[in-house]
Amino acid sequence: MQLAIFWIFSVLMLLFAGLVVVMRNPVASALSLVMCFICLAGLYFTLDAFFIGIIQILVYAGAVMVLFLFIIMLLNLKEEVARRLKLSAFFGGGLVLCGFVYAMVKAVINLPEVWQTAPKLETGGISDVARIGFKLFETYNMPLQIVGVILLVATIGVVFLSSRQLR
Amino acid sequence: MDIANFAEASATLGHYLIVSGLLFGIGLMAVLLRRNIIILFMGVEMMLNAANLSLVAFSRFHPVGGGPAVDSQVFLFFIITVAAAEVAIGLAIIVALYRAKQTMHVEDLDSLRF
Amino acid sequence: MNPILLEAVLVCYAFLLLLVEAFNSRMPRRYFGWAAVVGTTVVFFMTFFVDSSKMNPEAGYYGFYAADTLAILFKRFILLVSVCVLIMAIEFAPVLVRYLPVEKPDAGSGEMYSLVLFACAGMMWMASAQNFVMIFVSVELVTITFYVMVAMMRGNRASLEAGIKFLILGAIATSLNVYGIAWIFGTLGTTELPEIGAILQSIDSSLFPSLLFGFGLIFAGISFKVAAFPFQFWVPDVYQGAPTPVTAFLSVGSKASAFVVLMRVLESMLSNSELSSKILFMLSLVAGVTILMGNLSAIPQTNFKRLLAYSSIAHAGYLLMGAASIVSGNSGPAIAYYLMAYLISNMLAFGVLLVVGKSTGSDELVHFNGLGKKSPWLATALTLAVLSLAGLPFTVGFFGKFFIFSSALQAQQFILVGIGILGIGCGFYYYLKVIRAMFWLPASKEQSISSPIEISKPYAVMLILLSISLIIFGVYPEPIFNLIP
Amino acid sequence: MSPLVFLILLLILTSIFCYLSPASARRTAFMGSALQLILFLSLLLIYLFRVEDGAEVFYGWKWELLPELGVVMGLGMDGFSAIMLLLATLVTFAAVWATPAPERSVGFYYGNLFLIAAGVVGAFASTDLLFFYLFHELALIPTFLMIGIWGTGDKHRVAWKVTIYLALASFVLLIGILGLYINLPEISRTFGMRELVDLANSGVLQTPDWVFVMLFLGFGALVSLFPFHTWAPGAYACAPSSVAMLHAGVLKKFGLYGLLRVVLPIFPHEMQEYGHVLLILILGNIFFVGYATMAQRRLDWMLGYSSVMHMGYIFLGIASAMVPFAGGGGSYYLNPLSLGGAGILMFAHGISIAILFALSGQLRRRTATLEFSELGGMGKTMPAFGLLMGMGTFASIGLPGFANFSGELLVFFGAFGSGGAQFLNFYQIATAIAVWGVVVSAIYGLRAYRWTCFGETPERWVGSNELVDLRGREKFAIWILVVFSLLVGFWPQGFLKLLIPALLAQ
Repeated sequence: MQLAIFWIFSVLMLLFAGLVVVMRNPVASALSLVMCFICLAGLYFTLDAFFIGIIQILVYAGAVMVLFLFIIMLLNLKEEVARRLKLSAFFGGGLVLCGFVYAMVKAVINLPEVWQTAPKLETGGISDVARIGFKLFETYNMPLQIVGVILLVATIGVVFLSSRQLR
Repeated sequence: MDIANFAEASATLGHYLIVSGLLFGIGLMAVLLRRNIIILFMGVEMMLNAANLSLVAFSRFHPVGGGPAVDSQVFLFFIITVAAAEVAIGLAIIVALYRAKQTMHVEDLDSLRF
Repeated sequence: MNPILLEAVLVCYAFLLLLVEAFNSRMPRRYFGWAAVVGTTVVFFMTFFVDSSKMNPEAGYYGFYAADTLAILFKRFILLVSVCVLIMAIEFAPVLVRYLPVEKPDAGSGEMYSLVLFACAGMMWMASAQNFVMIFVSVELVTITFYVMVAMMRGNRASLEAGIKFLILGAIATSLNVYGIAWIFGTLGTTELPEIGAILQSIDSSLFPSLLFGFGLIFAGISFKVAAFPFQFWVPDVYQGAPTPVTAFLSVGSKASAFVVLMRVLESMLSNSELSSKILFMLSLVAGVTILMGNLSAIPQTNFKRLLAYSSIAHAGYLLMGAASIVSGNSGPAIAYYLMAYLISNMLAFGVLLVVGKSTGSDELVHFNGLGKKSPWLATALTLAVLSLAGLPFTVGFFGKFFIFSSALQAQQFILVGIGILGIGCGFYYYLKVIRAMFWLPASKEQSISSPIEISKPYAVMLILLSISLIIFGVYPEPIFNLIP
Repeated sequence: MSPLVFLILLLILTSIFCYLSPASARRTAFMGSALQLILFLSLLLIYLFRVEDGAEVFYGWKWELLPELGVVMGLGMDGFSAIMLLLATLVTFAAVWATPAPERSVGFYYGNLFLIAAGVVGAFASTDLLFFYLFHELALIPTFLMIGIWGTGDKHRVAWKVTIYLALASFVLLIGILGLYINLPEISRTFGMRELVDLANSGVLQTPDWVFVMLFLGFGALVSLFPFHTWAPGAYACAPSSVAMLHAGVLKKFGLYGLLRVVLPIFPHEMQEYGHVLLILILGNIFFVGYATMAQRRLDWMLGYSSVMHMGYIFLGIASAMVPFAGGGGSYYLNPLSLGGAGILMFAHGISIAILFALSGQLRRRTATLEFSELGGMGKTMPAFGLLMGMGTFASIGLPGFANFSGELLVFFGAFGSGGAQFLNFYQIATAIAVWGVVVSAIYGLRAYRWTCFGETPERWVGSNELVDLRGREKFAIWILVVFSLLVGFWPQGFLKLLIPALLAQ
């Protein structure tokens, strides 16, 4: 059953990911990406990472992609004029991709116990929100502070770059 | 294949890793082939999410103390946050560029040539 | 004093500046620049009083933060770079403001100073990062700050385009880095570098493909930061388009902190000789290609900023050559020394470039024609800078090359040394082009009319200090060398 | 502190003063060059009175820059370096006193000139291989600037070529030096020349072949050994005469000095092994370049080529300095005749080429051309010029009485006896061929002298007042050079007493 769900979600996810690349209209691409991320959240659920899955839907599919759509609408981007695909880019890209997939598959099949199903979890009733929260605010306190600074810098940057008139 | 077996069957680590690798590859293709800056961004987002999928899969298949390895899930939080910040900055620059130049195409970025 | 306070003080100070700047729109923005200089200098002196035994492992460090001598050395280094960059930014502010939609003549330059401070804090965290998570977040802090700073002149197309290019390639590098970290974590179950080193000592060789995959991706991400071969192509465009102080910061500070990360990652890998020999082979390949690429493409350049960009790629190649000879045992100090030399000479070069560019409105090499006549002091400073970059004796750059090449020879990297010699030959060609422009060629018509270049006093003091230290450490390298662990 | 430090500092300070105050630069340069010559001559006298023979290192001084790495700035003077320093200070003096000052940027001109001089003096005063190298490099950029700004003819291309060539060659050399350094065990790392030789003799320093190749290629290219000589003639022809004097006269001896001081004693086997190759290259230097010299139709180019050609004789002395013992067994001894000859010839060639370049510079200023076809009869209009030109030419082609003669003679004797007991061995054949080079140089030297100083004065200058004779101070400076050449020519044993012990002491 889990395998079936895995297949459904992953095939859908890859399909929508492919559509992002193929679609000419940016709005269609963005909507495909939303679907792709929702399927990805489904994959997280099959991995028992429910909190992460919810966050994925909220932050990515909800916030980030809305930002994308918002910008696309704001700039009133039309369907892309079909530009001639550079053959060199195509083959170069294909070569890079093949190399990457080869290295990745080689790395995967050499991992030990890679084709075994997941072990049973015994969480003892602690929800993963609690576990992640404790980890985040205790052990990972320092990176968390730095991430706070990152958000601050990003805010300054966005305000600076897009405010109409600087004071 | 009988029903009981089907109900029992579940995906392995290898399945997840290959799927995440393919997602990464599709993202890479988007970056390499498309010329629209916004689509390039979407490709990068796919690549980051592929990394996230690998992280979650690893955390589930190498449990620590009975539960999934939470370290990687915490790391995933950082990645999502950073990605969001990057998107915000990126879209701000794109809007500024669009105001200045009315283009969304990498090929039109040509003022820097020697 | 607890070393963790350094970054905390810096970030809080930057935040304070930002607040005052936001709520006090009457104060001239220049003052914030000087305030930032003072703050950075204070933190620089604070580094001499840190005591790493004061660190409390429970209070949120957990193996994220190292305050060893290497980290402290690089923190000082980065602070010095930031001071120079801030002074340059103050000088550059009028040019920056020209490209901004502003209400008042100097509005909008204030954010620059606090962003420099944030980037500086990020680099200092990078120098201390001991865990892949920490590396990731600190690198991202620096990168995201740079996205903003590169695109800062938002009325200038070149700057925006540079921002876009930097952003997209940087995002790709980030995702490669993250994917690599995910694989290392999945294979070894930890992200702490010392622990990884311990695990690698006794590891089964069947794990090598996945480890190599992971490390390869991580190195690809780092090579973006140091401007090395597979990810070097953003460098010329971004350097040319970005505001000059940001370019200087990018070429020195960002590169230096990325090299600390590289050294730490390499160090943790060295414990497994088989794995490290594979990675070092990869690294020497990258180093060789980077040296050739940087030097050969610098030859036809006519824009001085672009030339410096390619030369910075070339220098990344020499530094990687040092990293690839890490088995010789003394390449760590060699890299550190080289970076110091690079700091002094590159800052001097960008410093002169900034004022010449400001007064002529262009960074083209043609505008340096006749500088030797027009302002001999600036010409002398720039001559010293490019000679030091070329590695001529009695400048600090010579000892940098000296240490790097001797460690490479000791590690038996003969092919790499041969490529290095070739690169240095090319280097002489394009660095001499600058000297030729200043002293041989007469100034063009429009040039000779314009008045001599004016620079503010503090800026001149900075240039003089840099020039003097360039010569003094070129003759007497011991003071710098003693700082290096 | 050693007085040699003051000598170098004097030159550097003069240079800085010239840069800073262009108005009085000319006066500063005259004073500085005279002072450094006087200072060095007195140092030399003290040295002669105080030491037994040339082997002793006097005025030794060390500044430990990076003691744990063995990077030390060592200065000192033994017999060999004393002679090279004498050459350097003499030529520096003449380069300032006997050449015309430029019309514009006088301060910059003299500043650069003294920087070159400081590099030259510093190099020969170093007892330490690294600083020997570093001081030599000091001259690189001033040369580039001076040829490019004040040169003549195709100056930009030439300046470009010579600088890239020399920079690359010196970097190859640096790799060779580093090769010596890193092959030492960590505790005894040093760059001291004598220490390196001692360590090599005691077997501590084991070097692979590439170190020898790098050092040899580096030094060889800097001295313009045959296939790597193409940078030299043009550089000397196009450079302002003062730079040509310093560069051809003194700076080029840097490579020979290094070969004699370091390469020869550390790599006796390799020198012997590659000796045959070297001999062929030397014959290329003497004949190939010799014929090219004969084909020149301009005085400056002819002088440039001749200076490359004369390097062949000095190289012959170096190549034949290692003699295998008659009993065999792979051991060698140093041939004092060849060594002494090479040393004397280095001095002699430096003096004679400096005289000729000084005179050609003076001539160029008066006539604005150095084409032989447009010259002639200068000896009649400018008698002092003619006399000195004759002296220089005779010295250069090795007439008896001048230093070059004694040097060449010693080199030929030494080389002839170097091949061992076998009759008509390779060395003897090579020497027999090389002797004919003297004829070649006599042909072009005397021909050039005739074309310049004798015959009809071309119509343009008949009755013109441009051809004024040399001024007093110019004559004085050149005569000093001539006197020293004659001194060595008539009394070589005095110099050999300094030279040979210093070279054998290693």
